[in-house]
Amino acid sequence: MSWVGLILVFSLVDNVILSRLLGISPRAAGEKNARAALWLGVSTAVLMGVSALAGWAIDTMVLEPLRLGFLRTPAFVLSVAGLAYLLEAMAVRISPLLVRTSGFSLSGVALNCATLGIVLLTTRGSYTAAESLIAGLAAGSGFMLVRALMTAISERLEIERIPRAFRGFPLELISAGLMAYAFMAFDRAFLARMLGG
Amino acid sequence: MTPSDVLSRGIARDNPTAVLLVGLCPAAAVSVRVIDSLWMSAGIFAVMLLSSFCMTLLARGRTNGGEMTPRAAAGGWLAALVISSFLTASFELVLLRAAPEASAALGIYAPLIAVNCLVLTVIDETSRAPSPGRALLDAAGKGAVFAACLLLIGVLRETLGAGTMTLFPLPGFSGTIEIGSLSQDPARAISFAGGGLLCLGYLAALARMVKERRP
Amino acid sequence: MAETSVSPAPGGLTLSPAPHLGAPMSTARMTWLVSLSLVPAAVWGGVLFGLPAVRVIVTSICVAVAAELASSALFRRFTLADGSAFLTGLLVGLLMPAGVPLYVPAAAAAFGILVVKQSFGGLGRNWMNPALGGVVFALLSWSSAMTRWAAVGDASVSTAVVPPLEALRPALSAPGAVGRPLEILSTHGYFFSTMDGRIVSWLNSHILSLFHASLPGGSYDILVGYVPGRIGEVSAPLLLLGAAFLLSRRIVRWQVPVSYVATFALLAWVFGGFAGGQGWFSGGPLFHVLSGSLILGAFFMAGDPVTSPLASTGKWIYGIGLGLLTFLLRFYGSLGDGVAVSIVLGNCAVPLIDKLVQQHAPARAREGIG
Amino acid sequence: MTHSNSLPRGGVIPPDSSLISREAPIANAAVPSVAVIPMLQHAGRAAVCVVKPGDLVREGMLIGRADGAHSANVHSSIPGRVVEVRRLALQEGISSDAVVIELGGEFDRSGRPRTLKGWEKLSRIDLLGKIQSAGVVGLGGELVPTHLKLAVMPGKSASLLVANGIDCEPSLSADYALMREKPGEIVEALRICQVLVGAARVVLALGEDAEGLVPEFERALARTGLQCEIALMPSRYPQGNEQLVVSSLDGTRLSGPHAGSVVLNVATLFAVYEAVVMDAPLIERVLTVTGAPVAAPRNLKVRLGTPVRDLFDDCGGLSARPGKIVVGGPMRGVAIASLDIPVTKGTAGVTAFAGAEARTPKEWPCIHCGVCVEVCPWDLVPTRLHKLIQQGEIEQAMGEGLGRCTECGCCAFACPSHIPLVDILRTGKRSRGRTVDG
Repeated sequence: MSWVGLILVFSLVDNVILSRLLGISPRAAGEKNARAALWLGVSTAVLMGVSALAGWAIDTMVLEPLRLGFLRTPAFVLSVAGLAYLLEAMAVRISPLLVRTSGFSLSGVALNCATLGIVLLTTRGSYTAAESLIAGLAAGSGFMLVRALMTAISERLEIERIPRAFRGFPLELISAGLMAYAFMAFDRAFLARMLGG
Repeated sequence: MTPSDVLSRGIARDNPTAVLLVGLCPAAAVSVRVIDSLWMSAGIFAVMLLSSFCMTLLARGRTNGGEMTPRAAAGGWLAALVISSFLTASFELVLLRAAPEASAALGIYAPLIAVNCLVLTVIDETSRAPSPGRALLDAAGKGAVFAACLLLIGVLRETLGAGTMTLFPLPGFSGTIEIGSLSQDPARAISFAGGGLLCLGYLAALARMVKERRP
Repeated sequence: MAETSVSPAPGGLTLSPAPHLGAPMSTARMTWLVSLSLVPAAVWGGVLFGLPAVRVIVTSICVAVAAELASSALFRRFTLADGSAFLTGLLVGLLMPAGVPLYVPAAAAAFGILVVKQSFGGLGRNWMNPALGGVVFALLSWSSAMTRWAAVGDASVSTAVVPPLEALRPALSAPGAVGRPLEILSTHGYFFSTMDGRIVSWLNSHILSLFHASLPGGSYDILVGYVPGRIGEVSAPLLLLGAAFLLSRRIVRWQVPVSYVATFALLAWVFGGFAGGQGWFSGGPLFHVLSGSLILGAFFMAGDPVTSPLASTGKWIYGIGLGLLTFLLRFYGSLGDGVAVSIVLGNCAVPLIDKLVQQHAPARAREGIG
Repeated sequence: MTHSNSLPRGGVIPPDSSLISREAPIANAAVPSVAVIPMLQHAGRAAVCVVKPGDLVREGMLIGRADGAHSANVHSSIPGRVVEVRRLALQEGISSDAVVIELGGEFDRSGRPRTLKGWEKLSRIDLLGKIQSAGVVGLGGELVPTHLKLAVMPGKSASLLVANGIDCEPSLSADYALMREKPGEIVEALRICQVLVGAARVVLALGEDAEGLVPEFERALARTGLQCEIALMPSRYPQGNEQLVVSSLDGTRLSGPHAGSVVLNVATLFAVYEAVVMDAPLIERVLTVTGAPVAAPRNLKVRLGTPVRDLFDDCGGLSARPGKIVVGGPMRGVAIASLDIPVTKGTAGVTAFAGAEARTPKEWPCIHCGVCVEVCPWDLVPTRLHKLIQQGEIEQAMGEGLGRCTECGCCAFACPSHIPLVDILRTGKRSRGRTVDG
């Protein structure tokens, strides 16, 4: 598959949130800050890209040659947690104020779940190192795109009079469901036709 | 930042419904067939209880009632991840042996049990709890609620979205029940990922309603 | 609703806050007028496709109204009078092919009202167009039922049962398909009415020959809407008549529909030719604008105020984005003519567009001070 | 010098419900037998009452002394005896002491020959003192004492002086009528103000519909030799707003109060003329009485303190039972509960509505149509602001510009869902606490 195809598959077609249902959590208050949201977006994409690359390295360089395939899950889980911790420590170094004021966090459970999902998808898909990295970055961008759309939607809903039972998380899930239907327009047949013709 | 803050950042620890729902999200991805929901519940239930049990053993040896230092908390967190991921890997192996077809259906979602929000939260809670026995019982209760919710979503999605109910194959029974004319023209969209999200959304609203009725 | 200080004074004088003048138009009236302006196109569909079409429309309206009533009972507020449920039902019906089994429009209308609209608190709070949400649900669920077209004219000719746009895709993949859409259809034996043949050949021989031009067969049928298709989409002139009425009363703002159709036509003209084995600037923009539910979608659904951006900058961005999406999804996508699904996709982006445009506005005001 | 400038953005064109002939001469309203003169007719604190029941007062006598910087003197508009000093509710939440005067005795000014006083020799301090003691305030609606606006720091000068001749509300024409009858006086007052502020640029701003007055003003300007441009502005509401007039003239974007520009309404200028040249305090003003139930709507010159009830008698009475009476115009006016409310310095008009017009239309949910965004001259998003306020997010609303709202009424006027946006926005602004004067 071409690079464009790879990017589109991981960002739109197999979107982490909309088609894999990973990384969903109630919206963090810090994301109201536009700059913090952008920061979080970029670092999430980096985290997913680097994790996918690390997953590839662990899988092909360590586990496969040593025939330790059954250790994949623990190895990936620990590498993702470690990388998230490292990246977050770096972010604290670079911009301590932003991290402290915005609730910026790369180590949330939902995000780790999504990152691990990407690592599992790329390692199971037998991609090369570069492809894994690109796929991870693309998945991260797709994740943040949908997150940005959902944040804007829930900000609009926040100030409406809405039945109490639906306020907040329930409507975020329903909105995500409707969005997932809309995004089904980008399917593999669409990609094949567009890139093939 | 201590790693023990991780959970409180990712998800409010004092909101069990939200923890349950966030944990349900990745699980719901495989709730296309009833049987998959059952296997997923079983996996979560087993990993959650066993790792909690291991953690209580570990915690008992380490903290004798006193406050946990950040380093101890970090160690605890790491231990929780290691334990849950090894137990998840074991569950994967068992599943591969016992039901290879279900293992394929669960796909990447089986290893994801290791970092499921509910699993990690419950491990964290039990390792802090003063009385481990009580905490384990509590965890079992949560696992049961989780399983019931996932089963509900699975049944809804499979009956409406495919018009069938897939259970265990038994002698003389293929394992699949077809539901009348619904299996001819099911609302396939419900079995897609969007349908899973919609089911979760209405489940969340239902949970809110129940909670508000019973203060 | 809001606590307004309206109260009769002792002397019988009303005390209400300024301003004391108001718009003559009301939201409910606007909604009902939109339904009214769809009536000509709906009648055309009813005449063209007969009783099945009427059954589909009636079913979807009844289900939509019933769903609205049910949620009214649940939330204890009567909302039928605002006309939005009726309009949703009507639009769902118009977006169905006449041969569709009745449970499809029923499910689509119910999904639109209950899930897409009422879960969010009813009219004005939904971010996705209810009718289109329902239709996309139906497209994903029952894709084959959604292509059960009804015949127009001579039913013994098989191609008269498929809309031109749907017939084009297989025709294009056949060897030797070169030319504009209508030419390709004609060479592949697509059936147009005898009336069309007579009028087009008369025009070609008497008037257009003077300018050394000619119209392909089918031009008349496409323009008038004497072709198979979804019930409400076929008659472009009647849809445009209703749209003109809405635009003149400022019920629908022109920015979104115009930028949408213009962007789509431009892209179809520039890039559309590649599908027909030709190069740049050789697509059939008019064919693509008139076929499928583009006009119905652009004026009656993309222009829906609830689900389109607030400010005019945002409306332009939205319209251009819709044109691009519809172009991509019609030429390369798998969900019908690409109109319904691209508007729904566009709906997802509207709150973000609004947010970005509004974040811009205070910055402009600050410029003035600095 | 005549040129047109457009509103920077937004605005509405409400139906012109002025039923009066703008060209008809201004009629003198009957002198009230009892005048009720509130001590609060201006922006700042209420004036301190200096008379007590039983006192005899002459026409134009000081009865309330300014109390603080933004306060202004109040004078008796009729001769007579003070009957009582009582609390009077002016409008929702605002009340003040009011002096009730029973007509009696002789008129000192009315009907007597008037003498023009030369003013060119007076010092700045004397000129400002005359304007201040006459109780002149901005009659266009803002009601700030005029001498404050004209008091430029010594050694400095204003960049722009504007005579604003655009009526503040669509169906009011009092300013137009005044300009038609007193162009010379207005130009003379503009000269006085120019002496005080020394502006680099002097402009007379007129509505497009007042184009017919341009030759008359050009003649008056030529006579006095005052360098002044005449600018015609589109008759789109709220073009009469001070900030909008200035930003139209500057071609700049809207911002806060423009430093260095002084805008005076023509009615205010006429009051300045009366104060300086005639030595007369502000005791009467021109206003428009209009509305469907009014038999003969017209522009009236009314003594302050006249009850609204009396105005209708001067206009042929009410032909139908009104459903709503509004002090001011249809866009910003305040509905009153009783016809005994007196005319004050800020009363530019009285509008009566028939029963059917007075009914508040049914409110529908907001459909996000964006009309309010389109018409807002201040670049606000009223639909978002009103939802924020209803959710109690006042601070967020302030951050999105709620403070810039001038309650012009365009958004609520244009809203197809008939949501009382202005009322909600006003409530939001109030709930944040009273703004400090000055």
